[in-house]
Amino acid sequence: MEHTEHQDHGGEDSHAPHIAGMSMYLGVFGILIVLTLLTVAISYVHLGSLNLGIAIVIATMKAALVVLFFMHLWWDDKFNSLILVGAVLFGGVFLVYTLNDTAFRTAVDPEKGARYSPATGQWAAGSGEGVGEMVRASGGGHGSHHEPAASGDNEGSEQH
Amino acid sequence: MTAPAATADHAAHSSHDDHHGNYLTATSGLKSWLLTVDHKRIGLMYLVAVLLAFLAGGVFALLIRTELLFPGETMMQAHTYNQVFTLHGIIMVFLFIIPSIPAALGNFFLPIMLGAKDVAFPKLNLASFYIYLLGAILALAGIVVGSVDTGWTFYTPYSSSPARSASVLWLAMSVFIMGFSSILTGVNFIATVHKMRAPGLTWNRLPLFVWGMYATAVIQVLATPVLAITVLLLFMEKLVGLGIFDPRMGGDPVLFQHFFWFYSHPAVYIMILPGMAVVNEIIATFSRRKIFGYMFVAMSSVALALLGFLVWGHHMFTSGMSEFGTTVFSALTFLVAIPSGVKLFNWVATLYRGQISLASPMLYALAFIALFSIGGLTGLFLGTLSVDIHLHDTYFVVAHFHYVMVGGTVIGFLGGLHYWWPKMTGKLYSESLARVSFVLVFVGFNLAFMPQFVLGSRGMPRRYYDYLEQFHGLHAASTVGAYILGVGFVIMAYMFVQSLTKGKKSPANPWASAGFEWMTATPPSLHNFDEDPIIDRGPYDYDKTPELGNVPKY
Amino acid sequence: MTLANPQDTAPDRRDSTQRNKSQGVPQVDLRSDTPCAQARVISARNILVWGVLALGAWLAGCGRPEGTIQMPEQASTVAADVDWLYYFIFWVSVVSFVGIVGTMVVFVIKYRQREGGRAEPTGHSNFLEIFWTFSPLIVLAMLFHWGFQGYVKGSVAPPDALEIRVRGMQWQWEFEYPNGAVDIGNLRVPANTPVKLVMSSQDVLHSFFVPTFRVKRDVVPGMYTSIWFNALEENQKQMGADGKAVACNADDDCGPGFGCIANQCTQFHQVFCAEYCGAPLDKGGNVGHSGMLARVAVVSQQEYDTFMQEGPAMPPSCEADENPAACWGRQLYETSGCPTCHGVDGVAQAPAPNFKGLYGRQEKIADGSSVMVDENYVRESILMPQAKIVDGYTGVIMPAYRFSDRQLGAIIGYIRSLAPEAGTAQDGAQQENSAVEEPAPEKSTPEDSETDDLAMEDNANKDEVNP
Amino acid sequence: MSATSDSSPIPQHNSSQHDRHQHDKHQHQGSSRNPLAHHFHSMAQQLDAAKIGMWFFLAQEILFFSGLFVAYGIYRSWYPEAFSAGSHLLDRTMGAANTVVLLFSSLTVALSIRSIQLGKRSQATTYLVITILCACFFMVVKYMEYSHKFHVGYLPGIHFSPTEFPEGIEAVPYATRSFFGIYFMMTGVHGLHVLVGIGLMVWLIIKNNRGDFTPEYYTPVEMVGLYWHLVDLIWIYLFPLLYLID
Repeated sequence: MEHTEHQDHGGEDSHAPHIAGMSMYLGVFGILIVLTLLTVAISYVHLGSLNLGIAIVIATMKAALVVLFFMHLWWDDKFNSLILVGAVLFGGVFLVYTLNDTAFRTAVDPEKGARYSPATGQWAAGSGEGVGEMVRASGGGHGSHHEPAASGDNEGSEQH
Repeated sequence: MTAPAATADHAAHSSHDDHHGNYLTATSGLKSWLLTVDHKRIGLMYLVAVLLAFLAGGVFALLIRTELLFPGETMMQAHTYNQVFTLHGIIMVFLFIIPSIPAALGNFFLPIMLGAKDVAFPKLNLASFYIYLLGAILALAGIVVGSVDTGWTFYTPYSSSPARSASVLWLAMSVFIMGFSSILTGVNFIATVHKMRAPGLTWNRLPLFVWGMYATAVIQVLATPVLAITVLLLFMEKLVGLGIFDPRMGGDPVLFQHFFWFYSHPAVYIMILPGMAVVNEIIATFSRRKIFGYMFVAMSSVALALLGFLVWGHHMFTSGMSEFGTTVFSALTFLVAIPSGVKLFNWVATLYRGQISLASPMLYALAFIALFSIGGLTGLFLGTLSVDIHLHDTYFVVAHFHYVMVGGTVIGFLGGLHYWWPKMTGKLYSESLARVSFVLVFVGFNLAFMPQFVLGSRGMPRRYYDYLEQFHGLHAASTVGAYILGVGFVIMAYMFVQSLTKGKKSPANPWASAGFEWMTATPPSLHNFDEDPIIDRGPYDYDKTPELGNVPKY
Repeated sequence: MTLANPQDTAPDRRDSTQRNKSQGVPQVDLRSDTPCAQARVISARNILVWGVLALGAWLAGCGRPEGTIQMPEQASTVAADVDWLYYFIFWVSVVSFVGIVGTMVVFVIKYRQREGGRAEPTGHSNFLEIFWTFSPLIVLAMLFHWGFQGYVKGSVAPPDALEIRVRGMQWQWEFEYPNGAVDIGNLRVPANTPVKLVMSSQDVLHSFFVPTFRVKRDVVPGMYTSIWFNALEENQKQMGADGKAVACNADDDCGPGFGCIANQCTQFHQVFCAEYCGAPLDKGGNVGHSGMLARVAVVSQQEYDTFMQEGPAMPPSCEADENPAACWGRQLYETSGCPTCHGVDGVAQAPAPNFKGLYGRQEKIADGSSVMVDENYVRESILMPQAKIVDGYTGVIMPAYRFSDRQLGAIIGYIRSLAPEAGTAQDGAQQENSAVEEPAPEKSTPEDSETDDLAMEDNANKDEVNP
Repeated sequence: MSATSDSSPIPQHNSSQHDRHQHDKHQHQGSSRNPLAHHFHSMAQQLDAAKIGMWFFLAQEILFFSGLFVAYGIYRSWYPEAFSAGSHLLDRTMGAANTVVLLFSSLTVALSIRSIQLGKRSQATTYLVITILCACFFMVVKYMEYSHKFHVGYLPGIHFSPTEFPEGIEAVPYATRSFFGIYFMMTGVHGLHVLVGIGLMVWLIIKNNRGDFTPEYYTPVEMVGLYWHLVDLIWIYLFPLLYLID
């Protein structure tokens, strides 16, 4: 943002702080509640992969409402909005470029949760004990923490 | 910057500066130092802490090189060697190189260059220093408690396997806390640059040092939190068996590498950008010219900061990442090479038809250009996919990042230290000793790391405690170089101490520089300026300040 | 070797694979002319067009199989191209470095500060800025293209490649051949055939790196990664006076540049671990990450086929021994890392049971039952160590080993030889179960039919596994 | 750093998280009567500096949580069935109640800033008290959810040993432990931020009663308000992503 030659104090003076009316706040709050109920309702309707998309869109709308009106970004210095959008963008870059790797990696079994060799059907070494099987409720008493024995050959053979 | 006329409305402020003398003598006593909120004192305290960390890291470096003098067990066992190279990495990266220029020199000179009295949040600045100290103490505790031998990258599952001692928990906590010191410095600098510029100091008149600090601050604020979450996840993985990086629990170790390098590649730009920032100031002063292509150099700093977030995958080309992900990262990595090239070309163009004085700071700036170009060009080898498959995790990589970090940032830091030493301490240092130590540092550094390129391309892997006979000659040369480098630093330390004790008093502008920071007294008063400055020229306008003439001889 | 029978479980996984988006890299059909070949054609035909650069790169990189100052020997098909590209970047870097630093030095000398001298005000030229922003882009684009081309060629294995499974574990490499034979530390591959290594790690990250083949790939626990190479020519063997290859035992020293692989002194390609994986406590010398070395011996196709037929042969030095099985077993015991935990001197060491006098003894198992240490118990404890752990040793984690049946027979013979009195008392018992399994034959020569059948059976069911 | 035992359901975070928030807002200088720091020229410059500092601090928080959202995204792309099974093990009504409560607390904190700008200090204090009550309600609901999960063994990683499932589910995939690893990290770290928010608001009420805030100087209140809205913002995304996977 270019400044005129003799801009006083370098930073621009923000005009008198903006004080919003009570009705604005209550209105925004009402919309937020409606959107929350909407997203919960939609979650019961099975739409396949679309559900995730809709949930994120509604959450983003709610987030936008909070950011613009409760956090006054609407009347605030545009640079602060740039900071927020920049941060979200960098988070998005982190997700997308990591997905670039993880989505195209060698075969992983979606249900069983580990990687197997297509040729031999054998679990890769280092996979967990009991990988691939479903976990049943043990029906035990108070939250027993019996740990599934991590398969023997997965600990470092040397104790150090 | 013309001598500011004492305007009426500022009278209220000037009466505030009743302290006579400079910031060193304004108040005295330990409490005045430990509880100071003056950015200059905090800068000095950081400088002392950072130099101590550099000493410790350097000692560990010499231990590594001594062990590698001969194949087989020379003076320590494998596990001890692994601890030593891990500590060398952690101390040099987190305790020295990241806070060195931004926190020490940046804290001191950013407000002065902006014409401000202090950084935007002085108490936050002091908090950042104490958080840094807390992190450093926790790191030392981690060293004392147990043997962290995971490398500074903490790759899982080695770092999270139960066999590793508890010191990884200590180190994780210390890195988590030191990250906040970096974040707070970043937040401080950004707010200062945006809101505390002197009247008339528009964005295209900012000194390039400030542009460098601004770009570094943006990376510090946006990248360090990802390190915090990575280290927190590692902490919980180890403490309660979270299973997020543990392959036995459906986790994925390569995901840890993504998390780690998403921070650590921008972190290497946190390291190099300040080095470049200092070089701008030195080259402008000692060639008596404005930096060629000012806005291009400034924008390439910002471009490096932003592009730095897109390329972390080139640390993981052989890590089992999918071929598609690898290709995308390789393509983007080449984009990052361009801003560095633009800076180098512009610096060399600045020397054209200047009045170049070869005082010791300028020697460091010129050495920076030479060594950083080697560091940058060897990055091309590592960015090209098929060649990186052969070179990754070998000594070629070790040589590459030492050329960029030591040849770049440390040489830049030393140049800045020499350049601003009179301004900080009011004392001159002995020019002859400075040149002797420069030659030793330059020769020692090249002898230490040039052989490692060939070691790496011939297939010598990294972090090897013991190596085959065929690599012996090159390792021996590298060890000799490391010792020469060590001697160079010892002489430099002696020179600075001698300057403090017996150095001559420095004139107000020893290098006759047109930089804004030289417009106040040397050393500066407590509130930097007696009257608020009005800026009416660019940062290196030697055309508008003919009275400065050339750099005086020392 | 408890290999999950692929028939019944594979189908559901296979169709789930189709659902899983894609399998690794897009198939790229690469024109035959690699950068190396192109450089030869260009520099031969129109040397002026490419000038000294291409010639320099071609000279330094392509046609130098024995390697250059900066690069080790070129022993695989991709090595020449990698070297060519390395030297191309090297020469580009040298030219750029000389350009930048040379200009800097010239300016520093030419425009040294003189008395009363005035620096010229800095001009500005957008053309220059645009030039040195976009001209590097061209070179960089070429580097990326060649780099990508070489990378895809280097990481997508040809479909007919011979598949060998590699398992990295803390500080040793284990190779498993298609015929089930397992070798620790030595890999034998046929010359001039593409070999695909399918790798995973048992504990922490490692990285399989063969400098002379220019291949490297991390070995990740819980995941398969793969590399492939095509070794150009056989490794020479050390010829004895009688014109036959010098025989050697497991780790004899065959002199510089030679190693004892499959009981023959031969040259080899060094394998390093390139991903840091720690080190044992309080041990010096060649241990841990820096000691995780392996050797690749490139052998003729004929020798490889015989090896495939009968699995690892008994070392020649043991044939003359009065109990060849025990002699071979002792060598396997020494080279597979057993001595670090199991002693043979009768002293009850902490980590694991001592073998002296163990055979034929009644051992109490951790879960209270007791078992007679016989043929089957030893076999089961090697293949599935956690099955029946002797009381008092539950805390110890022993890695699961995979040996071919002949090797298992030899190890069992060795352990039996450590309990001479048990051997005699148990003679009776030994006779019955010998019908079940032929213990190490008196004279194990390749033609020994019975053990071969075993090996043959193993190969048989292995072969369907990877069609 | 105490391990997550049954008694303390929320993994305790070290205190640096808390005192960091003390410092990150602009500390006004000297006695409360002269709120303008010596190195600022005007109140507006001081507030703007604080705002820009705070927004970069919020950017840092967003990237801190982005690490968790990336882990969520990666593991959900690998183990979709495990995530949907895990989500069915959570209690949606508690999650929805928490969402409504946090939204309401976001409203009341915004109103507290507004009433200080209008000079009504006591009204501001009541709004802050309501916000703190909402936050405590949120933490109580969180405590109940966590103790239930500890009770029935829905724990991350190696500790995943479910003792019973809600009706209609008889088995869950092996990777459900990854879902709970991410669930506990996300909601745990978010819970810590809520605790820090409560601490900050108590600090605000104390200063407000001391009369530090005037219509000209209300920077700390605005900063804590921005921080609290961010905590609410994170939960707005956490709720559908964790609780509403069909």
